[in-house]
Amino acid sequence: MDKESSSLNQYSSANAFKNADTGNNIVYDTQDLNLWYGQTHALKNIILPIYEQEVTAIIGPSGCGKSTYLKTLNRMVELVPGVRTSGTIKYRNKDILDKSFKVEELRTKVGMVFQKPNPFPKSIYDNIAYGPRIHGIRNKKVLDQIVEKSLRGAYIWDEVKDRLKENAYSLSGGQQQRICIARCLAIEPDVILMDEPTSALDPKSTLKVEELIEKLKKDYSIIIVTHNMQQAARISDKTAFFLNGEVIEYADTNFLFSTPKDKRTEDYITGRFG
Amino acid sequence: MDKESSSLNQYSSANAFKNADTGNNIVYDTQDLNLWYGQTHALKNIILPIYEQEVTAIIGPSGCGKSTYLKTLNRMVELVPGVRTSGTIKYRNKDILDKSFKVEELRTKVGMVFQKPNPFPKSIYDNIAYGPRIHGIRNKKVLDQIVEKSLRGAYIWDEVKDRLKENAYSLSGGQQQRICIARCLAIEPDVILMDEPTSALDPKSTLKVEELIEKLKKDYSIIIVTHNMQQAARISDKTAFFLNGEVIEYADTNFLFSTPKDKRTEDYITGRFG
Amino acid sequence: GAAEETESEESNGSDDTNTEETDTETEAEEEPAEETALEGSVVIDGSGTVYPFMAKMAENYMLNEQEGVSVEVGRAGTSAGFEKFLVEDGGTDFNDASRTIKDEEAAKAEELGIEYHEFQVALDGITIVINPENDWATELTVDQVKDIFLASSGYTKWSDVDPSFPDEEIVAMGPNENHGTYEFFYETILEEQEMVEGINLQQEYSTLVELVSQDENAIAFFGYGYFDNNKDKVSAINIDFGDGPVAPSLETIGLTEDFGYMPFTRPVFTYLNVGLANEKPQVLDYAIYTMENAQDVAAETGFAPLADEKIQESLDFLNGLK
Amino acid sequence: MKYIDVEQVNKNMSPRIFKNNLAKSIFFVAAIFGLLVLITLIYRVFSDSIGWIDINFLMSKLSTDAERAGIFGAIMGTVWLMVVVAPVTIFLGVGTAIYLEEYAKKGRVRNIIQTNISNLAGVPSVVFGILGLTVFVRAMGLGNIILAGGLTMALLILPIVVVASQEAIRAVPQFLREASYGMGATKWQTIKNIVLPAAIPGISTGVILSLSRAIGETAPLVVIGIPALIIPIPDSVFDKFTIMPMQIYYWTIDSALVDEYANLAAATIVILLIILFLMNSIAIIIRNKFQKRF
Amino acid sequence: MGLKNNKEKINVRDMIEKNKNSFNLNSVTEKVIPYILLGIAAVSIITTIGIVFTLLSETISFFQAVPFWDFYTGTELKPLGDDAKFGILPLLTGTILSTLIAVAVAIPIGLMTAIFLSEYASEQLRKFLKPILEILAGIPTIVYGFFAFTFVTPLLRSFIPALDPTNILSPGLVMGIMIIPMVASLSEDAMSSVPNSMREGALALGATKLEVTFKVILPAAISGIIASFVLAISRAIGETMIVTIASGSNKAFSFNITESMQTMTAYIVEVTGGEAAAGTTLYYSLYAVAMTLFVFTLVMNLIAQYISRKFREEY
Ligand SMILES: Nc1ncnc2c1ncn2[C@@H]1O[C@H](COP(=O)(O)OP(=O)(O)OP(=O)(O)O)[C@@H](O)[C@H]1O
Ligand SMILES: Nc1ncnc2c1ncn2[C@@H]1O[C@H](COP(=O)(O)OP(=O)(O)OP(=O)(O)O)[C@@H](O)[C@H]1O
Ligand SMILES: [Mg+2]
Ligand SMILES: [Mg+2]
Repeated sequence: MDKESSSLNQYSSANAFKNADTGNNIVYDTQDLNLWYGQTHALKNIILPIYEQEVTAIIGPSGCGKSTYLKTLNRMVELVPGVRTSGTIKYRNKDILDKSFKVEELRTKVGMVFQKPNPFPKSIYDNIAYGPRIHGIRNKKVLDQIVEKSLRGAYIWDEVKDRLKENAYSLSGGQQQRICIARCLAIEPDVILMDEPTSALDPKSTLKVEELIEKLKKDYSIIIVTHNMQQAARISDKTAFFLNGEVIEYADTNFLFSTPKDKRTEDYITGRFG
Repeated sequence: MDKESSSLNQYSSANAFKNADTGNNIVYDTQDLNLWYGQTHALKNIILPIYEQEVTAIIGPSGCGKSTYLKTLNRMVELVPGVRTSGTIKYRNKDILDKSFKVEELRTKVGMVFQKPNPFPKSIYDNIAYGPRIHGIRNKKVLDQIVEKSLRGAYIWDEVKDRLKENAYSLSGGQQQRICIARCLAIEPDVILMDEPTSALDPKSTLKVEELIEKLKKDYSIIIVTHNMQQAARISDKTAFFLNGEVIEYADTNFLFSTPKDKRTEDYITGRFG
Repeated sequence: GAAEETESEESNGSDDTNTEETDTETEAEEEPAEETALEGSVVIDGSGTVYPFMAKMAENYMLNEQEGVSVEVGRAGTSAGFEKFLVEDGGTDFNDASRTIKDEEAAKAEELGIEYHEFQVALDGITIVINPENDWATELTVDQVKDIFLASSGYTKWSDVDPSFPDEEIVAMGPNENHGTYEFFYETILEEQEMVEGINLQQEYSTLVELVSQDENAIAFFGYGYFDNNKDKVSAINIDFGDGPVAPSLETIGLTEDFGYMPFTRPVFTYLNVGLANEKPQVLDYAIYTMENAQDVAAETGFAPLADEKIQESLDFLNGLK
Repeated sequence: MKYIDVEQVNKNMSPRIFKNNLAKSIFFVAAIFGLLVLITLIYRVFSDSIGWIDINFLMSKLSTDAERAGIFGAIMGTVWLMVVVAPVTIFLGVGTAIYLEEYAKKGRVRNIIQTNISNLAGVPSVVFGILGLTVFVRAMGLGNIILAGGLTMALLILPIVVVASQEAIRAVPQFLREASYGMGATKWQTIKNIVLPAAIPGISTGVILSLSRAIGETAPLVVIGIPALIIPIPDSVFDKFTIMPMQIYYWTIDSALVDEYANLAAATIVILLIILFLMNSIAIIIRNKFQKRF
Repeated sequence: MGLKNNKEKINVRDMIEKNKNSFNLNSVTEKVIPYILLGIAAVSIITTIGIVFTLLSETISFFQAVPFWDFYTGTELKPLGDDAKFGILPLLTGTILSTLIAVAVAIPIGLMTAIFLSEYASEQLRKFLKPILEILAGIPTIVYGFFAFTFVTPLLRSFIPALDPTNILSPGLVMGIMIIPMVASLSEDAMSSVPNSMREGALALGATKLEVTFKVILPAAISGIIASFVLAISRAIGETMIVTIASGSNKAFSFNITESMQTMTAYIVEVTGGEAAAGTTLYYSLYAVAMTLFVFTLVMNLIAQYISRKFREEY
C-alpha cells in the first residue's frame, strides 16, 4: 500500500510542491495524521498530498474514515467532542492542526459541500449572501453582484434568478445542492471539499452536479468523497482508497481503477464488498 | 419492459404455479399493484411473480420503491398513514390485500429482516423466543430447543451460545443482523423478506450474511432488496429492476446482468446513475 | 417620634363645620372635597371579618368622594395585618381588626414610635347556625350553646343537650384559629376553656356555610354577615340570654346597652396610623369619611351600626388632627 | 423438525386479535376520559357564567357590588405582569439554553446547571411564593407590586422556558451549523444568524406555553399577598395589582357573602380559559407551521 | 486562482481580508459572550440557593423552638392558642393521601392514554386528542379547585353519603385528572422515542399491537415512563390551590379520606395569608413545612432523573 503514496510523498517531504506530471502545486500536505473519536481510532497514519486545480476522489466502504478525513481538512471534525489528532496537515505550507491557526480563516478559504444539501432556512439570496455578510460585506450592490456571480458559477442562475426571495427549501434536492455549492463559491474559496455531494440526488441532478464539478476544477482544487466508483472514475484526477481508517492506495484515477496494486482495492472496486 | 415480466406472468395468470425452468411453485403473485403514499404514486402497475426456494433480488436507485414493494408483501406498509393500494398480491393463492386477510397470520408466515439490525432491547434468548412466545409457546424446554435451532440456522450459535442472557445490543452489528435473521427463523416462516440486510454492515459481516442467505435458500423463499449490484449478482436467482415505482425489467439474474434488455437497466447496472 | 408632627395647618380650612348629624354632614362635605381633589393611596389590611365593610367603604369613597385616591384593602388577617401595620418607616395606613390590639403589638408600636388610634367601626354578632332541616334546636340557652362547643360538657349527641332531641351525633364546626371570630368565641364566650374534640375548624366561611347546609346535624358559629347572606342555606338559633330567646338581627346586635344579643356581640375595629394620617391628607380624609359613613355601610355589609356617640367621639378625634 | 404447530398458532390467532381489539377500546376510553372531564368542566363554568359576561364586565373596574363589578383591573394586572415576566424569562431562559446547548462543555458545570434546572421545574409554586415574599417583597422592599410578582413568576417559569428553548436549539440540525462554520463563521455568528432564527418557532412555542402557565398561576401570589380589593387600574410595574386567578379565588371564597360572586368567578374563569385557549392555539399553530422545515 | 479574480469587477477575497483586519470587535464579542451567558445560566443556580437559604435560616429558628424530632413525629398540629403544638404528621398524611389518590387516577389513565396515542391512534386522532390533553394541562389549578369543590364533591356525596363536604378524596381525584396529561405526554414521549424499527421487528413476526406494546415498547420505554410517574407524584405533592379550596383545613391526624385534611401546601397558604407574625413559632413553622415540602419534591425529582439516566435502554 505504502509504495504509491510514499513515492508521491517524497515530493512533499522534499518540499517540492509540484505534481511531477502536471506541474500543479500541492495545496494540502497530510503527514502521519492520526485521529481518535474517544477510543475509536478513525484515521491511521494518513499520508496524502492534494494538488491544486485537480479533483481528488476519496473512496472506500462505509465507516472507513472518508468523511472524517475530509472534515479534518477544514477542522470541522473538532465539532465532535472528544476528538484528538496527531500529525500535521499543511495547507499552503502552514500547519492547520496547530492550535494557533484560526479555523475561521481556514474555513473561509476552504469551502465545503455536504452529503445532504443543507441550505439555510432563508431565501436563496440570503443563503448566498450569508458568507460575504459574516465577513463584513454589507454593501447591497456588491452583495447583489456576488450573489449573481456565485449562482452563475454554480450554473443555477437561470433557474432561480426570478425567485431569489423564495426560501431555499422550496427548491428540489439537486437545486439545493447547487445552491450550497454557489454559497461556497460566494466567498471565493481556494479549495472545495465535497462529501458525497450527489448521494442524496436523483440521476438527473447527479449529472448536473458532476458537470458543475468538472467546470469548477479549472478554478478550484476539489476533494470529493464518493461511494460511487463510477463517479470517482468519471470526474476525478486522483483517487485515494481508504479502508478502516488507512489509505490503502493512492494514485492517478485511471491507473487505480485499471490496475489496482492492492488486492483489497481490487476487491472493493469490483464490488466484492461495501 | 413488459415483455419479460408479462411473459413470466402468463404462468400465474394461467394458474400454472410453476417456474418453467426449475419447477418451483409461485409463492407471491403480484398483479397490477399500485400504491400511493398520500399523493405520491410510489408503485405503478407492478406485475411480478416470486418463486419458492429461490432468491429474488430487487434492485434500483434510491426512492424507486424497492422497500415499499417489500413492505407491501407483508402489509407492513400499512403502518404508514395514508397509504392506499390497488391490485392484488396473491400469497399462496390468497389475496393478502383483501381486508379480511389477517395480517398477523400473514406475518407469521412471512419473516422480515430490516436494513438496520433491530433486535429488541432484551437478552439474545428473549429476542429469539419472542415470536414463539407470542404464538403461545411457553414450554421452557421447547423454547430452548427453538432458540438453539434458530441460532444454528442463522449460523451464529457458536458465537453466542455462552451469552444468551446478554442484551442483544452488546453484539456487533453483523451479529445483531444474524440475530434478527434467527429471530425470523424461530417461527419457521415460509418466505423471508430482506431489505438491504447488509448495507449497514462491514465487509466481513456482509460476507457472513451472504453465505447465510445462500444456505437459507434451500428451505425458504427469499426476497432481498439491495443497492449493491454485485451482491444481487452473487446471491440471487432472479432479479427485478425497479425505477420510479415501475418494474423496468425482471429476469434470471445472470441474464439480466449480462444482457439487459432495457437501456435504463443497462445504465443502472453499469453505474451510470444511482 | 416623628409621628407627632402637626401638619394640620396645611390641610386646615377644608372644613371645620362638623355637625352631629352624619347624614346631612355628607351632603355638606361634598363640595369642599371636590375643591381639594386629593391623590395618592391609602393602604388598608387586616381582618377578613372587617374586609367586606372596609371594601365597600373604600369603593364608595373612590366612587363618590375622591376619584384620584387609590384605596386598597387587603385581608391578611388581624395579626398579619398588624405585622404590616407596625413597620418602622411606614407600613399600612389602617389595620382592620376583629379584636383589640394585643399587649405585644402595642409594645412593638411603642418601640417603633408609631402612634396609632383605635376606632370601632361596627358591631358584629356571633351567630350560631344550623341546618334548615334541623327543627329541634332552633332555640337554645347560652349555656346549652356553650356546652355544645365545650369539651368539658361531654356532649356528643343532640340528645345529650336535651333528651327530646334526636339521638344523632353533633357535628360542631367553626372558623379556624386564623380568624378573629374564633378568638372572640374561644376567649370571650367560651372563656378559654377547651373546645370539644374533633370540632371541624375551617379557613373559609364559604366552606362552613356549605358544610352546615348539607348536614342536618351540623352546628357552627360565625359572623352575622355570613348568616345574613345565606339565610336560604342555613338558619340561626335564637339564643336565650335569660330574658327569652333573641333572634340575631341588625337591630338586636345593635342594642348594646340593655336587652339584646349583647353577650354575643363584639365591636370590630380599624386602627389608624396617626403619623401617616398627619403626613398624608388623603389618609385623614378617608378616616373621616369612614367614620361619617360607618353606620350606613355597616348595615349594608351585615354589621350592626354603632351608636351615634361612638361615631362622634371618633370624628372629634380626627378633626383634631387637622 | 417443526416446533411451530401451525394448527395451534392459527387457533390462537383469534383470541389474540380479540384481546388486541378489546385493549384498544379500553385505551381509547381512557384517552377520551380527559375529553369528558374537560367538557364537564367547561359546561359547568359556562353555565354559571351565562348572563354575566359582557363588555361592561370586561371594561369595568372591580367593585364589591356584583352588578357593577368588572375585571378590567385584573386583565390589566395580568398584562402588566406579563410585561415583567416575558422579557425576564426570555432573556434568562434563552440565554441559559444557549449557554447549555452551545457553549457549556459536557461536564461538571453543565451537569450542575442542567440538574438544577430540572429540580427547579419540580419545586412547588408555593415555595417560589415564599422566595418571592422573602426576597422581592420584604428583603428588597419592593412590596407586593407588579415587579415583585413578575420576578417571582419569571423564576417560576424559567425552567420551562429553558427546557423548551434547549429542545428548540437542539432540534436545529447540526448540518446547518456545519454549513455556517464551513463558511468561516464564528460561533456567535452562527448562533445569532442560523441557530436562533431556526429555533425561534420552538422557543416561542415554549415561551407562550409557559406564559400561559404564569397567567393561571395563583399560589405564589396568594403567598406574596395581593390586596383583595384594588380598584384603580395599574399603569406601571410599580403599582399594586390583582390578576384574574386571584379574583377567582377571592370571589369564590366570598361567595358565601354574596351569592353572585360565584357567577363572577365563573365568568372570570371563562375569560381566563378563553385567553389561555388563544395562547395555546397560537403556540400550536406556530409549532405545526414550522415543525418540519428541514 | 489569481486568474479568476481578475476577470471580476469585485474581489471578494480582498474585501474579506480587509474586513478581517478592521474586525476586532468580533473577536472581543466572541470571547465575552460565553461569560455573559454563563452569568445568565447562573441565575437558575442562584434561585435554588436563594430558595434553600430562605427556607433554611428560618427553619433553623423553628427547630430551636420545636425539637426536630417532635416536629416530624408529632401527630398534633395546633399552631395557635396557648398550648400550640407543631407536629407535621397531620399535614404529611394529608399530602400523602391526596397524592396517592391522585396517582391512582393519573397513572393508569395517563399510561393507557399514552399507549393509545402512541401505539393505536391514527395520525388525525392523535392530532385531535393531544391538544385537548394540553388544554387540560393548561387549565389553572384554581379552576380545578372550584371544579372539585362545587362539582366533584357534591357528585361524590350522592354516592358516598359519609363523605364530608370538604374532604381529601375529591381534590385528590381532581388532582389526578389534572396530572393525567403530564403522565400521558411524558410516557408518550418515552414510547414514541422507541425506534419504529422495534415495532416493525415485532409486527413482522406476527405480533398484535397489544403484544408489541407490552412486550417490546413498554419494557424499552420503562425508564421514561417511570420517570413520568415520579414527576407526577412530585407535582401532586406540590399542588396547592385544589387542596386549599376543596379539602378544607382540618388539622386532625387521620387516614380517613372522606374527611377534611390539610396538606403542606395548603398550610403554607393558610399561614401566609393569616396570623403569621414574624418571629413567632407559627411564622417559622411556615418555613419548616416549606422546607419539608421542598426536600420531598427535590428527592422525587432526583429519583426521576436518576431513573431516566440509569435505566435508559440501549438500542
Ligand atoms: N461523531 C463520532 N463519534 C464517534 N465515532 C465516530 C463519529 N463519527 C464517525 N465515527 C466513527 O469513525 C469512523 C469513520 O467514520 P466516517 O464517518 O468518517 O466514515 P465514512 O467513511 O464517511 O463512512 P460513510 O460512507 O458511511 O459516510 C467510523 O467507525 C465511525 O463509527
Ligand atoms: N412514509 C412515506 N410517506 C410518503 N412517501 C414515502 C414514504 N416512504 C417512502 N415514500 C416515497 O415513496 C417512494 C419509494 O420509497 P422507498 O422507500 O420504497 O424507496 P427505496 O427504493 O426503498 O429507496 P432506498 O434505496 O433509498 O431505500 C419514494 O419516492 C419515497 O419518497
Ligand atoms: Mg461519510
Ligand atoms: Mg429502501
